[in-house]
Amino acid sequence: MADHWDTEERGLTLADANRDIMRPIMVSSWRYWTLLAFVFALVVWGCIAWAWQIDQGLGVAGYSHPVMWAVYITSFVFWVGIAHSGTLISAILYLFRSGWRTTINRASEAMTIFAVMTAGLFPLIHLGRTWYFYWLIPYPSERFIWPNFKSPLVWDVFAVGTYFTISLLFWYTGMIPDLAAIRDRLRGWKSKVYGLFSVGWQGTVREWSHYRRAYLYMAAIATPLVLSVHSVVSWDFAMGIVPGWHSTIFAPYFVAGAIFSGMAMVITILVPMRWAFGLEDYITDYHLDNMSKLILLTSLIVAYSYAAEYFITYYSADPTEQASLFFRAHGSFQGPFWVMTFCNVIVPATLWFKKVRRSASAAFVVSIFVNIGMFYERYVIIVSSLAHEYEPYSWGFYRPSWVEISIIVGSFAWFFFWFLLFTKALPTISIAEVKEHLAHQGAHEHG
Amino acid sequence: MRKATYTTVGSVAAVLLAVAAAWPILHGSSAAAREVPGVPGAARARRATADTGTAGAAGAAAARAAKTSGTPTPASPGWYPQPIGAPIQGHDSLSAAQVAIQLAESATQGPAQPIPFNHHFHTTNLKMSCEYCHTNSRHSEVAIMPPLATCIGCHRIVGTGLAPIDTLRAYWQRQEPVPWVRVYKIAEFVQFKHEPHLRNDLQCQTCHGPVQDMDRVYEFQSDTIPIQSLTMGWCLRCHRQKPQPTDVATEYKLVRQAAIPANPGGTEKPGLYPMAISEQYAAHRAPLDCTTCHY
Amino acid sequence: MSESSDTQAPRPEEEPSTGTSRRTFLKILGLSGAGATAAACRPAPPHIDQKLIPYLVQPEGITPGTNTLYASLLAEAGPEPLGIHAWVRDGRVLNLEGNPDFPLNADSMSALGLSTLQDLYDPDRIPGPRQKRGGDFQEAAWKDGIQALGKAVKDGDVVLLTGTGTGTRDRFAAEWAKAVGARHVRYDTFDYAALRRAHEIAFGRAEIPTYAVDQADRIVTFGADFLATWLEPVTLGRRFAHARDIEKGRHARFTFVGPRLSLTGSNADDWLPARPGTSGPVALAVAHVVAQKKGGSRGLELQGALATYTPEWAADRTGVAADKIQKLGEEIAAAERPVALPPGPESQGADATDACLAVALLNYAAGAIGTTVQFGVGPRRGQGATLAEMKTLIADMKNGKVRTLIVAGPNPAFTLPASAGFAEALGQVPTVVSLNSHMDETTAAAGWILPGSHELESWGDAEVLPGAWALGQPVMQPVFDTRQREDILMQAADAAGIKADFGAQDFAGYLENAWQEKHRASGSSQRFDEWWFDTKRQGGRWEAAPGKAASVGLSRTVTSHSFSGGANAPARGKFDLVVYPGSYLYDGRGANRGWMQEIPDPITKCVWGSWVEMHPDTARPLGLENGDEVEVTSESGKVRAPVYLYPGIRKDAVGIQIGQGHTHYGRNAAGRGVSPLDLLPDTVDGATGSLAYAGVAVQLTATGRKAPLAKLQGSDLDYGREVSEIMGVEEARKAIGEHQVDLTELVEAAWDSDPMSPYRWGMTVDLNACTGCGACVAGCYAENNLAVVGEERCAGGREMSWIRIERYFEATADGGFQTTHLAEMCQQCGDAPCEPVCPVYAAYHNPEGLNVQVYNRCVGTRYCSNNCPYKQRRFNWFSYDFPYPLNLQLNPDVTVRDKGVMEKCTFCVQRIDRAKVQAKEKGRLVQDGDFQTACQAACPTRAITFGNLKDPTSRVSRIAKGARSYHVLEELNTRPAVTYLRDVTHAELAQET
Amino acid sequence: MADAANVSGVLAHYESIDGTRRAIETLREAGFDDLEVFSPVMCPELEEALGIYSSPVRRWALIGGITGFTTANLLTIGTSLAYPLIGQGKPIISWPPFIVIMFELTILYTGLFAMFSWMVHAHRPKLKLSPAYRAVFSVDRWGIFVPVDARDRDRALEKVRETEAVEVEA
Repeated sequence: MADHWDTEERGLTLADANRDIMRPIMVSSWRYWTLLAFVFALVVWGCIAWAWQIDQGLGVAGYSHPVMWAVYITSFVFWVGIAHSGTLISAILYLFRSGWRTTINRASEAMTIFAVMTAGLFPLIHLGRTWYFYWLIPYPSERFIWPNFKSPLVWDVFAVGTYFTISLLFWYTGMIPDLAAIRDRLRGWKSKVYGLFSVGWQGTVREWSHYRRAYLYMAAIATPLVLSVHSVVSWDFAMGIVPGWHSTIFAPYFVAGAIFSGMAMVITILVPMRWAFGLEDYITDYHLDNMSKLILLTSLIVAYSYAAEYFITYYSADPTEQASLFFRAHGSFQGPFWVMTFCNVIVPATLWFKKVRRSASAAFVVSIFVNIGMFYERYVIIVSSLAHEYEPYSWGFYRPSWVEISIIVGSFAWFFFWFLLFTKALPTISIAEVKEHLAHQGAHEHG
Repeated sequence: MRKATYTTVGSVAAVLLAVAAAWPILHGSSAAAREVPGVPGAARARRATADTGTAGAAGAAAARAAKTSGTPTPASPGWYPQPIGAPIQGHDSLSAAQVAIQLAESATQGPAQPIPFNHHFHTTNLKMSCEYCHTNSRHSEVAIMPPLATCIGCHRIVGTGLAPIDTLRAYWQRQEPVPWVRVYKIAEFVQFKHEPHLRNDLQCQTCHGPVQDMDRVYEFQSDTIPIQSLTMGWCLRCHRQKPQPTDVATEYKLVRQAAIPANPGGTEKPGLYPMAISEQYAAHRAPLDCTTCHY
Repeated sequence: MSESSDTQAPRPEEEPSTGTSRRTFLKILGLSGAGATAAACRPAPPHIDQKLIPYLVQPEGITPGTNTLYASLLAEAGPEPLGIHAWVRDGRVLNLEGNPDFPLNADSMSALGLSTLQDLYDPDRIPGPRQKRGGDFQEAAWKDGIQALGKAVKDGDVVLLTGTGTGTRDRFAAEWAKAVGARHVRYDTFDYAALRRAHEIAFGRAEIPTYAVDQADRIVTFGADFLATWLEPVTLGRRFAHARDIEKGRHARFTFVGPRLSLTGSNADDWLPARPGTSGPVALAVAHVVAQKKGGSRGLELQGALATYTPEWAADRTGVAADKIQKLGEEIAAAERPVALPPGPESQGADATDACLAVALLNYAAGAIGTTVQFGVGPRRGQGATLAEMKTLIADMKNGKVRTLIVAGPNPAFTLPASAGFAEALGQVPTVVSLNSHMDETTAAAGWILPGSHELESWGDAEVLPGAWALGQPVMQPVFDTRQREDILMQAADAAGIKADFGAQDFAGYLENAWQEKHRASGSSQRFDEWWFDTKRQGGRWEAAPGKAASVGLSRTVTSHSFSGGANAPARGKFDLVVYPGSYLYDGRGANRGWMQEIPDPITKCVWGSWVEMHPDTARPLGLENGDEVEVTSESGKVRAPVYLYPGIRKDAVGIQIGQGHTHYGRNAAGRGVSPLDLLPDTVDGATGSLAYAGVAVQLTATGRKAPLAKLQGSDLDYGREVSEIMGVEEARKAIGEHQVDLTELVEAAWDSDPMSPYRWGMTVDLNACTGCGACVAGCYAENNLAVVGEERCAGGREMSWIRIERYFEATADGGFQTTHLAEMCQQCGDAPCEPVCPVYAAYHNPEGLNVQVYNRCVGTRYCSNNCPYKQRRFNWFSYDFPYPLNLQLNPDVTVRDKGVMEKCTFCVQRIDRAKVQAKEKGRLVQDGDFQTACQAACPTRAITFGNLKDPTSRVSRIAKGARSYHVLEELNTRPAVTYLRDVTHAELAQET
Repeated sequence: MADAANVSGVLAHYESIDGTRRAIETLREAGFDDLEVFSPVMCPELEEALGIYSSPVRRWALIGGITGFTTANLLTIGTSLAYPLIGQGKPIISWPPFIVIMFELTILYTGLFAMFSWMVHAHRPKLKLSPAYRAVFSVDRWGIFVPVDARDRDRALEKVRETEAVEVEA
């Protein structure tokens, strides 16, 4: 087993890279289209559920009086979290010059974009009067009334908006040389379309020089951005006085959690992808190994945060806080709590073993667990805290309704729908960067 | 060398962008104007010419005249509350030609009523005051439509043989109220009260326009307020004109000071403010508070 | 003109709508408050939205768009007559407030009283005359109905069944019956025959004395739920609060004797859990002790008679420890002005008279007669037929002695125990004509329905105190095509061709004649019309009310009276059944009023249903939890309902509330819950023949099913979280004694309200005065257009009430508990967590210190609710509708909220706004007494005070700085504008850990 | 070759970065400074060889940052003053929450400026490609195009032949 990306052994050439990575775009199978159709059907079902909810009012969801936020906000946080690994891999690892990002950054960036697109839906779905969502956006009106910039929800609008824009630009910029390559490979109208998006890239050294800088700076700003976004999201809760939310540990805790879940989702997506498109030469066990290590690390941070939360509460001797966290582990929401602990703390511990890290299937299974665990984490934080607040009179319970479940399913479908389109239309691995890697290797041989 | 150019270009760009972003905030009106389809004044002149052949020419002329002559400017807004005794805006100040325009267009604007009641005739010719019929306006939140008895009071004798009057009498004989068609409709979530406005010496015309020169009442759209009438911004245009006790910055300072109960016994203590200020407050501060209209 | 306008044509000063038809002035809505009838952001119905319908002739004294107050009377609302001021706008009654001149409830109301609004605007009222053809009711014309009734009257054997009354309506009924040769039967669900009889035996006065609880320094009730359903709850509640006004240094210790802690019991300091139907023996034993200890002439009189009834004698019969009885007796003997109240219906057994007599003797021995128990000055109350008398009627009905039964008011088919067989008997009567306004069980069995008007649409009066008369005038045109009951009877008499001279064309005239006599009697110098006008203005005449109580002596026969030992203990495995009238449903008449169904029961905090109360220690061994369905079986019947665990009931007893289990009566009532009356045998009190509610043994079997039980309170304990606070009476006295009110700093921090503002609206709630009756909640429902959402949604925690009364149990040292009732509304925090989190400024702090909620700006993120530690914000999960005519009651000053919008209490900001406009007209600031919030206006015990915290002279600013004051969840530093005053108890509290 | 006709210069193909770099050096020594070099991958070496050391993109990024920051300031403060409403006693202009907005907008504008500035300086977007461009340059070949007129053509050719060009079009 190589502890690096053994391209020589595999005897990859620049031309191979072009050919292999473009294969999905060039050839297509009926399997792909059936899968796409199925996913699309689920999206439609989700939309129907949402339409019903808008028509009837939010009552068709399972909310109760104390629990005013539930699975919608859970999913929002979950998807924003997923979105993080993409930019992390592409930006931070780029700055750290970690070569192994090369083959996974494109897919994970794509995942980021689609995850944000999914996350962005949920605040709208969750609004009581969705049709007035634009009141959260600063626009001049005859009323002289503007959004309240002191509200964390408005911070969200800006944070998520910025994050989406920057990720999109970053992703697109990285893709331009590849688009050019595809343009040159194709003929006819397709070539024209790709040509359009490749902004007439012809890879002169002058182009490369400006491009390189721009890419570098975007990486540089995306790095603080990626850390800020989930901090802002976490402040939606930390700024509240709800026992179980009001904690300073939230920002780092959430960021770690985000990377944790994000990496897991990358594996969840890459393993089937590399199998389906035969990209074993590019996404090797060595890459999986590295990703698994990151998951292991973040899992430890998350585990620490859980412990810290309980310790702080114990140490603060605040009865309501203590009651809330006791309720979390032993109250009506203990099920989700223990699922969360199992999936996020116990299961990832298996990654201590190299065997597990190196086996695609094992890593895949672990990643699935982590995804589930992280969804439950947000669910537990949001719902159980709200259900057990200050006033004993209004302690309550929550159970999601069919509408909520349909919409959640629909949202997952929506995410995969876009990702499937991506795998079909765009290079799932950055050709240019792979070739850069190969070329320089070549150079070393010569020199 | 090139460095210099970049920096200059950049800073210029920065300032431009920033100002662009801030523009709507600093000039709410310009933004607001965008929300109004067309400029009412212009539209009005056009209609006048279009609809009434000869009066149209006069109308256009008058419109031009109006531009030059007494059209109030935002600096000294004509629609701003006037002291008692001042001539009702538009009543004496409007030229005959302007009145002509008014009448011409009012004949076509606004909904048809079950009885073609003529405000122009009753107020301008008969010099009747608005409150003669809309008696409630000073005592209640609603100005009320006059009870049929009020009309009959005169028209038992006056105006026999006129078709509209006969319709009116018919209603009275049937002991059936006249189903007037609503012209002004404020949103249900706005709690509007007539009485405070009249008590603060607003003229009816301030909001309802030159009703005295309307054959048929229509929803008035002021030229000087480039905002759809009966919208929040339209109200705010007056309410924001009201003298405020302090500008926001100092108000905010006051809040902070008062937060610390400095010099005990002094009047700076929270809650214990000289009533004088409070009275002034009571008189002026309220109109910008959301709860003035929304609850 | 609609049918309704040919009812009695009223005068301007009574009726805002002269000459216009009902439909017309409904349209006047369009003029004033379309706002109310249409939800935010939703277009109103066109006829309201697009048209402006003026009056034909504007009546003098009416200003459209402003409220006009009319004094009137509610005689059938609940247990007591209530003097009211009706708020009428544009011809619609919007709200009710107490009439301050009225000698009983004065300026306060009861929840039941307020909810008559929903009775008036009930969509299920019978809209016009109906005739039963082929099993169901068909529309019919008035004249046919009158003809039919006239014919029936002519045929004879007529029984006129009315409620009891003390006024002209009752007199008329009697006179009419005499004129047409009919039999007149008066019937009320709860007759007080035993009480009357007992006092006849004891003092030779067959009357209900008035209990001057306010004078007392030691109170004990042997079961009477006098704060909710017994005699005059509002009045007695006021007196009770007065007797326990700790700020004035008074705090009469209060003991409750009975199997189940009712609302009254929950306010008691001590509880002697006597078995159902055995409070008599307890009273005897206590009297025994008092007679021993107190001695004196009265004591000696009784010692002999009571010699055998020792505490030990009572102990084994009643399940109350002898030493407790002894202690109670000694305390009463030691007290200066003690008062003992008799058993109420729930504890009245087959020996009801004996029990009442025992209490009477106790009062006598304790020297209460003449001081705290007064004769000849009390509220008058008509005497209705007892069960025994009803049974004779039923018998007559069965064997065809009754050819026509005219029901005008009561609903015996529901309120009599099923075993009495009234329902079957109804079937035997050839002609049943109902004049009731609702499709109740009795009416449903009628052949003709000639719907009588609601009392707010009718004339009436009542002699509330001897010689003091209250007048009830119609405050609006009938909502439906109904007529004054008496008019129907009159017209029927005419139709029958009976030449009866009532001295007037209609009842209005008849009543005016009656008042003309009073005018003569009063010897007033005024001309009658002036006098009559003033009477209508003030709602009656009270000058003639007697000042001092009649003096009474003990009758000789008492000493030889032999008392029963009370009901027997139930056999093993059986339970005593406690049947009690509902605080909100009373005898079932509240069951179709959405408010009464949706305001949680003051004790169980359950809504929209029935439940079987059991002690946890009894239920748990049987494996029963809240919501487990059980079948309760007695010899006379069986019912199924979910179990409710309540530590305030005896371990060997189960409790079921009267009021649910209707088969008819409308959408909210029909088919909901069960009626315990189905379990009662028709046993009666030997001495009087009135129904014995207590002393029934029942069997319990779990069905193994879960039954819906919508309990709104999450936890019964507040875990010492500074939510509800209670303190010992000595501690309180000490604190109040030492306390100095410091007004130098009226509001904690400037941004509580704008420093430039003269106002910071604030409220205080005195938990010691608050009895938990829930009148404030009903008041809020009436004022603020709160939606009624129904059982399922309540169960999902989606009720819309802006005030809730939190009922917490505080442990006491002796292992028992004290109940605190905490009326909680939005706290209007100065440092409100809900405000900054709103992304669109829908929630913000207004310059006068209110946490404003701008409904039309709200987008529904619900963050504010999450961030509200008091959980006082309510979200519109759906668009709730107000089916016609309920929408006529909507307050035009308050926006009706649409789906997706957050709403909450804003201290009745609409009233604040009006008050400010009026004050500005006067050129001054708003002062105390300019207006009241709806909850404050309703509160019987004046527990709520509202005003301007920045005004050093306002009551609220002083009370808020009082010794007992605290803020709920103070440690969060939200600086609420609502200050609570700690509850005070004589019981020794356990140390909170 | 056929398409060499419309190329007024010499185009050489290479198969490795080093080869290309050495070729560039040779050509520049020979005084051919205005070279157009095509590369399938990003390689800083060639930039050095061509003497490109800096790019104005970084200044644009900075300017963008400044713009975003200013905008955020004006937006938050301006709107708060436009209709001052107090919540939880927080000052009308309270910095801590506004800083979040400022941060986000700064990042946003920096990104946008960086993106568009590189395009502007690389004279992109363009639909028409340079006549010297060959599809292989996006696969695995490097290309150097020496734009020369007929006079220098031979000299250029001969210089190019000295390099490791695998294919020469002239």
